[in-house]
Amino acid sequence: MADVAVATHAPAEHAGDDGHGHGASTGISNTKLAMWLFLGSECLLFGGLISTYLLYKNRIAEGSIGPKDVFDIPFTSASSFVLLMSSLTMVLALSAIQRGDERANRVWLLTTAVLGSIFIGGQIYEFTGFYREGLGYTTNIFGSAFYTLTGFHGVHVSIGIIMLMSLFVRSYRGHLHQAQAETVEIIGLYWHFVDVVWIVIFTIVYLIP
Amino acid sequence: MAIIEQPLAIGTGRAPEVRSPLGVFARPTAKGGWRSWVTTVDHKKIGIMYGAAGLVFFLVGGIEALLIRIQLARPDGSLLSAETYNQIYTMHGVTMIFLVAMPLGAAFSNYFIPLQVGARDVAFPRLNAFSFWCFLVGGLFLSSSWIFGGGADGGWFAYAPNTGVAYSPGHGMDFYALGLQITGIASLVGAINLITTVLNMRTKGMSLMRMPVLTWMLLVTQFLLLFAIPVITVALFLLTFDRRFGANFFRVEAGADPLLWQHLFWIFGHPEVYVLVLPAFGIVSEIIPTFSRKPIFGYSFMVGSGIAIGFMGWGVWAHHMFVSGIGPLSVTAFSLSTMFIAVPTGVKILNWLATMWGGRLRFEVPMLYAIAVPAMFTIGGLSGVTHSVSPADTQQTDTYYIVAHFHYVVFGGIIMAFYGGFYFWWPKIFGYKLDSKLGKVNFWLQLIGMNMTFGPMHILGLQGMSRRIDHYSPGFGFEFWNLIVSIGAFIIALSVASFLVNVVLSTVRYKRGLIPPAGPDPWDARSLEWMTASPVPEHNFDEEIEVRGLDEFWHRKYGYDKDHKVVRIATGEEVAHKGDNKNVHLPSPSYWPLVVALGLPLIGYGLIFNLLLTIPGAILLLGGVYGWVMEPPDDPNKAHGHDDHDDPSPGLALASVGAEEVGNG
Amino acid sequence: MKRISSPHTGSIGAFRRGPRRALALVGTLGVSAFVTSCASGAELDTMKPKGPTADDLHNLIVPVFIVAGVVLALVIGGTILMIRKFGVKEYTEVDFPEQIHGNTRLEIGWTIVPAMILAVVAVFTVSVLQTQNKYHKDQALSVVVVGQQWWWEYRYYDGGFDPAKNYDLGIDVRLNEIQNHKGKTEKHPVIVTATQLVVPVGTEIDLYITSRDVNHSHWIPALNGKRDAIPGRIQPWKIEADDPGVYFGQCTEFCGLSHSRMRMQVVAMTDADFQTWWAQQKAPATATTPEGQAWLDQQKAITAGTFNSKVDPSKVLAAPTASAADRGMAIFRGQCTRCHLATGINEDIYTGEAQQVSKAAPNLTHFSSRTTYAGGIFNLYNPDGTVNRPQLEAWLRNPPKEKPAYAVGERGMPNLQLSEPQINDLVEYLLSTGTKPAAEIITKTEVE
Amino acid sequence: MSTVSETHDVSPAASGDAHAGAHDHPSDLKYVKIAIILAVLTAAEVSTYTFDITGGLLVAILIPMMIVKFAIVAGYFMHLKFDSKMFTTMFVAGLTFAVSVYCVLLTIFEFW
Amino acid sequence: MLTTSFKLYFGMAVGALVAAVTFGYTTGGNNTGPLSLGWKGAVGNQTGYLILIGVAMTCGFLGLLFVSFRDADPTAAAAALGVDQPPAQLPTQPSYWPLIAMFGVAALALGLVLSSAIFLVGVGLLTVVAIEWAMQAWADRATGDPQTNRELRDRVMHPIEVPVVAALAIAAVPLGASRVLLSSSRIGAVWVASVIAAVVLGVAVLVALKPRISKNIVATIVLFGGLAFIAAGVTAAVIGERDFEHHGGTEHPAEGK
Ligand code: HEA
Ligand code: HEA
Ligand code: HEC
Ligand code: CUA
Ligand SMILES: [Cu+2]
Repeated sequence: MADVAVATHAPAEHAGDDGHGHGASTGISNTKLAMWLFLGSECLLFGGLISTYLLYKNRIAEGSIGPKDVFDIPFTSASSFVLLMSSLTMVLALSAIQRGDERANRVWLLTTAVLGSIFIGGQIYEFTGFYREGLGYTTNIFGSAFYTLTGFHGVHVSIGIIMLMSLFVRSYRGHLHQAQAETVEIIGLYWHFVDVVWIVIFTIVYLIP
Repeated sequence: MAIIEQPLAIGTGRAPEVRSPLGVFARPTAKGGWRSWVTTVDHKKIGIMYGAAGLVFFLVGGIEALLIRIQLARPDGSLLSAETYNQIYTMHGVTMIFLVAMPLGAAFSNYFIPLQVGARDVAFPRLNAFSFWCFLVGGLFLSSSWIFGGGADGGWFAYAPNTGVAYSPGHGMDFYALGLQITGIASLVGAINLITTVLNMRTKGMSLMRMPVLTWMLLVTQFLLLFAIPVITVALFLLTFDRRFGANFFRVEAGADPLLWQHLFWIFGHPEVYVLVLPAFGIVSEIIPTFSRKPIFGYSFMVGSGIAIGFMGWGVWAHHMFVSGIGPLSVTAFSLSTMFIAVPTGVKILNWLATMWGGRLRFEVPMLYAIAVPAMFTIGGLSGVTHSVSPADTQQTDTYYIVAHFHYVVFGGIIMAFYGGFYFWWPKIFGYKLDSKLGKVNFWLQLIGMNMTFGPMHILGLQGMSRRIDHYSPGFGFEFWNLIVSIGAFIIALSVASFLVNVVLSTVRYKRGLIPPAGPDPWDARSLEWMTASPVPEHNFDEEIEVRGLDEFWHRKYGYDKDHKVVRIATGEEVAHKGDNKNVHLPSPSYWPLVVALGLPLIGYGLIFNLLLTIPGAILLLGGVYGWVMEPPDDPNKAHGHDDHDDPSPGLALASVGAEEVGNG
Repeated sequence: MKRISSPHTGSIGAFRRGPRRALALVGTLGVSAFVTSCASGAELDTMKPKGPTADDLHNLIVPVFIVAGVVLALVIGGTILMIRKFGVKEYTEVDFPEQIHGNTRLEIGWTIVPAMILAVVAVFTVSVLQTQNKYHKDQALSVVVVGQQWWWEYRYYDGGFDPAKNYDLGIDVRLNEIQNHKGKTEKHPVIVTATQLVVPVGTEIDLYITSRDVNHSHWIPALNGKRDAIPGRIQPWKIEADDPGVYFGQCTEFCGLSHSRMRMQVVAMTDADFQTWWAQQKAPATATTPEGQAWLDQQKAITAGTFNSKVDPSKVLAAPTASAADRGMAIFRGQCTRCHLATGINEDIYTGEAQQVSKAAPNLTHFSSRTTYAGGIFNLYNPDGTVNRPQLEAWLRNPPKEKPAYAVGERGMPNLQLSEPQINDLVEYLLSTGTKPAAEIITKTEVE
Repeated sequence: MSTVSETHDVSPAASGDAHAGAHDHPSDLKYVKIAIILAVLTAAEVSTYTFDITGGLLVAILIPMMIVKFAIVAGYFMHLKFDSKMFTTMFVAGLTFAVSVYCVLLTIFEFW
Repeated sequence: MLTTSFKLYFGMAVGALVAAVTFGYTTGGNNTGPLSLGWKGAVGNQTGYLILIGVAMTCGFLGLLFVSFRDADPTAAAAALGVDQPPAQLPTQPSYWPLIAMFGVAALALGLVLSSAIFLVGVGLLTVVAIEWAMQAWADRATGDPQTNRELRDRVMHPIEVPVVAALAIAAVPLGASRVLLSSSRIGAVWVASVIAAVVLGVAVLVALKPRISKNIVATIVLFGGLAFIAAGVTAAVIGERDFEHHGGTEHPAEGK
């Protein structure tokens, strides 16, 4: 494994000022590498939940409530769009802070959080609707698997929203500057991952019956 | 008891000079005493704590093993009721694997990875501390099941539906599921930390192929953990939701398939055993060259085979399910893949032997262990290969033949390697050698005891003795060998006792000045951790080491003359750093990792007993994380450099944000 | 390569003093190990195959053991060789061995050679795997094996059972609607027995193994490997015995409290004996005296509604009192029907929903035709052919004391608080339910 | 580790624009265009719902689209395309293990 | 070392405790019930026992409180610190917590009469007030420097405040949105979600592209948006959910239906 050559940004003496690790042998940032490693492991988490769902979704009794009874594809498509757009706003937030524009950064961070919250609102709506239609968590095996999978995703989104809002609050108080752009980047990575997982869930769970 | 502890100056808007007015909320600065241990972020202290905890749990698991053996020494044993026996053997397995083998591996990882790559600490020191505390509270939580209604009793791999709430109505399995979730977080976080450390914090000139074999093995281990822990996380969540919230994941009446649990568990479970054994392989790869006065034979093959094992380990899990009914096609596939995993492992064994070939072998205590490990592990490995012959496994599985296999690889491969590591690195960690006569007693008792305990288990298994039976009836032919096995177990117990005696005696003697300090390099070793004072000073190395090749330390001591014979250039003492550089800035201690970790078992107890308990747990967790993130990077008075972003928080990385707050130098 | 000193002292010195001695010691141990393992009393021994499949397995694994043994000998021998040849007491300043870093060809060699060895093993493995998983088309003799906490049930069908074509609601754990019964015909067992799987010798018996509650594993070491009993799944397996006899088994998947007490036996008989057994088992049980039979018939008529007890109360027969067995039968009908079925005695009031978590208790129609009971841990008959009454009485008196079961939920047989006269009668009744097995089966059931 | 010197300062030039020069950032407009592409792809995926496609054909259409969307978000929004290969390696490793292991799992369960 | 009021309240606490235990045994307690708060045995008359224990705990708490704050007595504080003069302190800073506390008490009272939801709101408000007011009070007296006090208070409270405030601030959005969606028709919900998202996005683009819009205007927009979510949510909640067709499975009718 060859060491990756990356342009250094500052004189060797302080090759760590811009958030990169000390004497980083690969020249990449510690925290960013850590986040990517974490996202790699999250693939296995969601993979397991998705596999469980796929295995169980059709193992319900003849008359029991199933996917085709409850899914509302038009609505889920709309909320997928919302989440997708939130990824765009996230990356706009990052690019803003990277060029030092703290105001735009705040605008886009807040927008991302709000769009994500709309997505969560949509999930709450969907789940409540399914529940009223008779699909509870313990109703059957499809219910358990479905709610667990989408619930885990929703919790991930919610945690992301809280982190985004925390960033927003810090920025509002004047503590989030261009030098801390990497922090925004890392939370952005998490957010995009959550979106990417939704891309997979939406296709496999909703669109492919 | 007053909250106001000191007179405070009336200032003019700047943070006061004195540290303590911020009271308990400043970065702790304790240098010694229990506080320095509780707030430490030093990888060495954390490594020592992992080791100590692992050893204590080893005694716990060992006592559980001895109870098993007393029960099984005679037919129709009546020491333990069936209910108690099931709890004892389950907790023995769980304790030994999760609370002994993994933390002991973590102990070596934590202590030696930074040293062997020439770094000052790991990439995320507070995260490192959090890993340890998380593991400790998880282990205590799991063990607390004994007082809260009985230990887990479903076997260490907890097959559903037996572990569902219908068939295991007590709390034991809840403690199992939640406790392992907590320790799983510790391992995952530690893996991220150590991978980043190895990749990013190697010293100058240390390319990946110049790292010691131990570091390589530990790196592969961390990757295995990184990817395997999420899978058991899923499995444990599904089990917890079934048990606590009435989900249907393992309710066959609702259409569930019990094999789902088996698959999810073993997808984690098989990489897990390689997680356990690779550190041991690494340790042996360090000891044998040192005491053979030769470099490791075939470094690239050693590294490559470790990586190969890491990869191939993912494709063999269903060899634990040969009789579960996965279908002949799957059985064939997994049978073949399992057989071939013997190939890279064999390379390692043979390379170790080849390292010894032509060397000058000195039989110090670590070397005794390091020599025993290939032999004992091979016994276990070969019985493993016999398991991979799946038709034969239909006779062997769930008998003591399997117990024999894995105890040979685990005890002979892992525990003995760890003991070798203890003896080898004790002088480096604590400054003095453990007594070698007692060490030899320890070794021989252990070797004889182990073979006496686990050898006959092969016979018992082939004679048909099933696993997990709380008693066996007379007349089946199990009496004789069970008695031998039980006697052997007590011989191992004696060996463990001798180790403890050795530790105590040697420490006492050292404190009284009866044994000399070991110096930086008592064994004439090869890798970087020996290149600094013993015990290792807090800052590790006095100055950055520039590495020009594998076994850098060795090459600074020895060179070649014109006849290509080895000649000494310098002594170990001369090359090793003195450890007296006081100007190296160190990551500051912190108590937030402990605070965050404490939230987890509260949530656990809450989920089991009363949901209201989860609220303080969640507050500790949430508040702890934010407190961690917003913690000032350092003592506000001490001048510091650009170390603010050394200690980012778990995932939030706002430390640099927090750093701006309090007076930056 | 000079040895600096040749110490024959110290712990490692033992190996040098007498490598022959060490080898001799090890060899003796190994031989004695094998010898002792051949001792009698090895009913569950996997190395004594008594059926063709077990034979195949044995023939596969012995060479593998030998190969493994050779490899082990090489490794241990190599280790001892290293110790002997290259050990030194002390290092001198200048004594360094040649600093060999590796030998790529050698390493490739010992990568390839084990791979080849394993490839050969693999070929044999796959071939035996095929045979182990091949089943006869002839389903005439297929038995459904059902495991539950903590005993085994065996169900025989006329014409055999094929999960691809038949279903049996009595073994369905999953919601009946989930199970895909489309295109399958329902089948009822003609013989339901427990703990002892009776088979004719020399015939391959197809087993379909499932469970009613948790995972179990069905294993008769002398005849074949084991196969897990997983609820919701019906797994095919097979068994064949070469000679008549009793072959012991043990549940080998942890299934809860009394996993150690979940045993079974395969009783292999000649064809003729098997036919006799079949006929005996198929026949429903009857009362021992005409008085009892009349009472029984009337009870059944009451259940069926063909006899109305209110019309003429004087015609209602009293429960039999003369014969102890019949008294026991009446008690049985009253107390045991909520769990046990005995065809001919209480099939009219038995609902098929035993009040057990697993919904089943052993079928007692011909209880005394079996030599072991309660999960195969108790022998019904002494070696000399007499009945082991005390044990049976103890069982009825307080089953949880004899065999641990959970206090929570109906698992295992509960303590029914029977009085001594009741127990006595029940024992008589149980002993009258079936034909006593052949003497040699009784003796072979003894474990010793 | 080198001993710490006191004379450091975080020069603004060391990050920000100099960053932009060393790394290749897409511009904001480019990001918006990428988002539009993603939206179009999603619309295409959703449109399959209106047509009556089932089974293998549906899978053959949707899965590649899903993979493309995944790659676009990972490559551009998550910046993998422009960053050190190490990140891609780590993430792809996890992804590969996940996909392989779970596909094998589903195969054993005869899911397909 | 121990202040006067501590001694008083501690004494009262001990007295109440003894009374409680005696009361417990004399009214029919057994085993160690009265001693173990009813864990291992009965406590006799539960009401009386509860009252006495409650008194004991309250007095104990007050005692601890007073000893921590040295009875708010300067001489005692100085004695504890071992100095002649107690440290200077600024007068107490203005605070709006008492006002919020008033709302909390009102909600509590109203809730007892009207609905449990309002009661819970009151409880929540009072909990928040208790914590925040107490922290402010402590911080006010920590040093004589308001800036330091503020930093101290922030250091302690931010780990909880930041995530909680962030969560609460944004909570209006999912809750409001989901209520509105639940009242809409099936197709209406799709439109509602899309429109809300489009509006949010549109506003964001506008604000981002026009850096000259002042901070106050932006803050007003945000606040207005938040209020809109809350208002819409409350309205929709009052209107109620649309009818969901039950498809079999478990019965989960909407509340109030
Ligand atoms: C340290 C942990 C560890 C290690 C390293 C291994 C290594 C191996 N294991 Fe083991 N295993 C366990 C721990 C471990 N195992 C545990 C804990 C269980 C039981 C879990 C439970 O049920 O509770 C288990 C169970 C287990 C089973 C399931 C048995 C059953 O339940 O039915 C199987 C089946 O294939 C198996 C196989 C193997 C193989 C082929 C190897 C190989 O990696 C071994 C390779 C090594 C060698 C082969 C020796 C050295 C090689 C040479 C000298 C070269 C020449 C060799 C040849 C030519 C063959 N193991
Ligand atoms: C790291 C793994 C590890 C280790 C080291 C061991 C060590 C031992 N194991 Fe264990 N074992 C497992 C992992 C391990 N085991 C697992 C995973 C299972 C399967 C569980 C399952 O089926 O679910 C198992 C199961 C298992 C069984 C089968 C139980 C059954 O199937 O019913 C048995 C039976 O003998 C056994 C025995 C032993 C013995 C005698 C030791 C000995 O090596 C122990 C050594 C003894 C000591 C260490 C004692 C020292 C203590 C003192 C001297 C105390 C006094 C001192 C003080 C208090 C100061 N083990
Ligand atoms: C609530 C259920 C229940 C009731 C009632 C019950 N049994 Fe049982 N019985 C069982 C179960 C379950 C077993 C299997 C126990 C085991 O082996 O683990 C069993 C086993 C037996 C056996 C051993 C059968 C064999 O072949 O292994 C006998 C004999 C027996 N019961 C007799 C009786 C009699 C007689 C009565 C009534 C007086 C009775 N049982 C009532 C549940 C019940
Ligand atoms: Cu049935 Cu073990
Ligand atoms: Cu394995």
